[in-house]
Amino acid sequence: MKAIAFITVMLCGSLIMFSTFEFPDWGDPQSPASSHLSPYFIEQSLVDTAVPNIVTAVLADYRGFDTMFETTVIFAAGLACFFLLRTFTKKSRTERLYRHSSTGIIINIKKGGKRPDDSSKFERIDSLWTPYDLIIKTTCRLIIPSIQLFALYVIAHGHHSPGGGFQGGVILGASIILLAISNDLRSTLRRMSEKASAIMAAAGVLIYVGTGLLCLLMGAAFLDYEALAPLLQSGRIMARSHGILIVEIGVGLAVMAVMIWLYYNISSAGKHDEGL
Amino acid sequence: MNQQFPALIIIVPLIVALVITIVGWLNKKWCFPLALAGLTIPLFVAVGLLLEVLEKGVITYHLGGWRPPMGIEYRIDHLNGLVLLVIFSVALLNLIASREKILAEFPEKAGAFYGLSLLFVAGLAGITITGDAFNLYVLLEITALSGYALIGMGNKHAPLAGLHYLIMGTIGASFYLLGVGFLYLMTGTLNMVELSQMLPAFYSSRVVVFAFFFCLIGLFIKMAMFPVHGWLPNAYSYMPTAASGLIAALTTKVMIYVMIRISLLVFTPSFVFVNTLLTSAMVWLAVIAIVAGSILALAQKSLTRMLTFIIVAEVGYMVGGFWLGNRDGITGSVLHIVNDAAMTLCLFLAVGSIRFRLKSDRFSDLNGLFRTMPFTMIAFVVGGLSIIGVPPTCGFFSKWYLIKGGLAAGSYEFVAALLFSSLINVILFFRIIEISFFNPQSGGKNDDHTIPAASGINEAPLGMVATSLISATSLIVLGLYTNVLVGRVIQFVL
Amino acid sequence: MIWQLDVIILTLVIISGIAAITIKDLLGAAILFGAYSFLMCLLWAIMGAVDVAFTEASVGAGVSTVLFVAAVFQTTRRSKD
Amino acid sequence: MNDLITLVASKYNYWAFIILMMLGLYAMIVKKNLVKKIIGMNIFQTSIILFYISVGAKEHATIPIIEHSHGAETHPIQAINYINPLPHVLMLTAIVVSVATLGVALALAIRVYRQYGTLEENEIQSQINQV
Repeated sequence: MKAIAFITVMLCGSLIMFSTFEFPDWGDPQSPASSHLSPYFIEQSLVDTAVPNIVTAVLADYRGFDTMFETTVIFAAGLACFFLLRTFTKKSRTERLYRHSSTGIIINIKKGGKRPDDSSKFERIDSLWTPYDLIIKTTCRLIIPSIQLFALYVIAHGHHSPGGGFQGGVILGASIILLAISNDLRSTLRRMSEKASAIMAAAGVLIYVGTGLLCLLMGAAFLDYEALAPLLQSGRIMARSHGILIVEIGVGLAVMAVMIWLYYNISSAGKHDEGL
Repeated sequence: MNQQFPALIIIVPLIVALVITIVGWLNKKWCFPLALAGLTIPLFVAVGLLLEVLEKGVITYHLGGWRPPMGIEYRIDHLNGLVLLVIFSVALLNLIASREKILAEFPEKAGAFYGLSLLFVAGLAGITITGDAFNLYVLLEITALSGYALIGMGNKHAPLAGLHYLIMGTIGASFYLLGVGFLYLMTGTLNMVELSQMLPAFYSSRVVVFAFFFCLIGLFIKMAMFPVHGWLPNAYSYMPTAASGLIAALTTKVMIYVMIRISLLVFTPSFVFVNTLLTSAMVWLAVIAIVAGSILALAQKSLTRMLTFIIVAEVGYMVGGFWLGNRDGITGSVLHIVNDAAMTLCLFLAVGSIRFRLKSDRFSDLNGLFRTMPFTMIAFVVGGLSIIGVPPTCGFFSKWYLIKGGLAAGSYEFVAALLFSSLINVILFFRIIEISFFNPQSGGKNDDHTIPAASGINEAPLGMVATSLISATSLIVLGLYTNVLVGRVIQFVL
Repeated sequence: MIWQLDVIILTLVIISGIAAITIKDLLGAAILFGAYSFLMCLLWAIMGAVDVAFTEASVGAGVSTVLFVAAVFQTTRRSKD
Repeated sequence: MNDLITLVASKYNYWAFIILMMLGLYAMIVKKNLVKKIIGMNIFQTSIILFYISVGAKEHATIPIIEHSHGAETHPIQAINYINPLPHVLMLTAIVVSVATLGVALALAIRVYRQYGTLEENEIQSQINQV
């Protein structure tokens, strides 16, 4: 099997390599890819959309429809993970373990017993309790706000520098994932429930589609942000720039929520217990 | 509003999918009506689009208001209009049939199920009408991702089948992406129409030939053409019955449609059909697919698995018909896309009802089914007759065109394979009819406790019976109006 | 762009790719895959694709690795090949 | 000899993409472990992204963000000075697609493990055959 696969792969690879000799040279400014469509984007995007970052302009405006579906793909992934993994049927465990935070005593409450209600003194644990690392917890507490601030900067500054809704959304999501790793999943779920992340994911994509639909209702083509000029109180070109910003915010929201949603479901295999 | 139809047909299911996801967390009762609305509106839009295309010719729509090479263009011609209509009718019928099954199989995830199936349909519709080679890839992935999730929710072996499908599907999509990359490397554009104008200058180049092959390999994997069909039987037989009508009826057909579109619109027939070695190789591949699919179907012991191998054989019909390269062959291939979607839907809906009632679909459990589930079995028999190719049903007419094309192209092996496969189908379906009609209900070795003891009628719920009967009727209607379909729509494809 | 740097990173990418698929410990494979993604991100940054590199750094080297590690924790670390 | 050097210099990026692609394909065919297959799938996808980025590369050009400080308006924007942005846009989408596929693949792998208690394909197959 291995030998056959190796031979097939080598054969296939050498065939493709054979075709590379007719490729235009690497980095050649005269190659068709660099000389047909891209000069228009490079020379006109600042004029058309007032966005200096050409990638953002092309991503969210010229090819905004692709990006809408890119966000939808991410949303579909979150929904698919939820659909595949989440288990709602709780095994009605007869006993629950609680740990008294200050003394470290673990109490085991059998079925029917009174459960401690003051959650600041007792915390629920599953089977074994791994001690929190104070250094990691404190460091994460210090880092997370700055990560989130940076993420917001990335989203908002995508017009002028590398970045945009997608990267910022991933970083925002990563900050919450960091919280879930440094503490445990259950306490993170109390701060941001699965329901909230699911609704935010759908809402983020809805912002994108809704913007497009608004353009459509204003009489222009779908996602033609110029039609929003009367609503945004700005010129037609600035309307494109603002439209891109709105859309990027939607992307950021959706991507953040989906990253968290994915992590919740994969790290606990859908049970939403302690997680990693 | 009329000129916004091409956008609306994608946007409506997409928005409804998003809203359903939100609503699913709040109140599950609203999911089904919303999903119904999310497929009914695009169905009417699709009818409107097809009528407009018939009247005025090709419709183009520039998303974002940018003209084609810069922005993304949607392009609707006769072929897409027809496929769009098929997609939404199949999806709507399956949705109505799936309501009870969802309540039985995964009630608390109903919102997610409807959301994913609407995303699936939106992706398919986008694939059908997009005029941009890269946009097609993105939409392909949406369809595929929601498809993997829907398949993975089936019985206990489904996750593995879904994972295999995911790995194969990703290889396929990546090969397609690589092919598009090669085309972009040579021309610098992604718009299909512009590609077709710029490519003739490079037809002698190896890179373009490789690009065509990569696209073709990718699509072959996605449509489960014979040597790379390995993912299909397991994935389709383990998936939940609620999704089976949708996925089994549409995925492969839309991929074959994409192959036809890429070959005819991006690469012109003068490039595709000029090499007789290639075309005859493809026809031979199709012949092998038909024969192998039919023989493997004969070896199966349960309804769904038998149908999955019939699908493998049917893929061979359509691919072979297209690669015959003449008018009759391509007409037959396109007609068979429509007919096969309807036939597969009809059969999978009927089998879905049987599985819903019996919790099994092995041949040995079907005894006396004509007495307990008469309407479902009528639909099943009509579907079977159509697969065999008995005259009043639509399956006959597409096979007729395919055989005519095969004779005209002089590839008698294809004609022989078609006839052989029809013969096998006769055996397959009459065997089931015999078991379910003549065998006594609790006869011999098989008094399985899953079969209800009462000998009275024990039909599936109304929604399922009605949809399977509607789809069975559509087979006959499609058959009766074949000449209209060919004369008004399909002849403009070429 | 400096071609020496390009070649060095390309070699490292290929090495870490081979390592990721040959190592028998799945957690190690996940981390090596993270390294692979990060080196790939450097390569794209050298070629001037800053946005893509940024995305790959946050997605490929960040979230993907976390998801891999999470999945390995939920399943098993051992692999026979 | 000189020709060979120019040939290598102009094509080695493409060759690296082919090596990575074949590496991913090999892992997907040969490896029995499902997580290894998923890693191979990701390497395969990344290699195609590398190919697109190589197509977009342009010598003596800078990143595709237009200089827009005050006073820069006098310089006309010339395409030769900036790298082709279109492949970057396409590949942003492709990266997103690859992470989405990864998430679904891992979810399916977890479910497979829950069902069979192993990730090795041959062990799963023997379990299925036993029943």
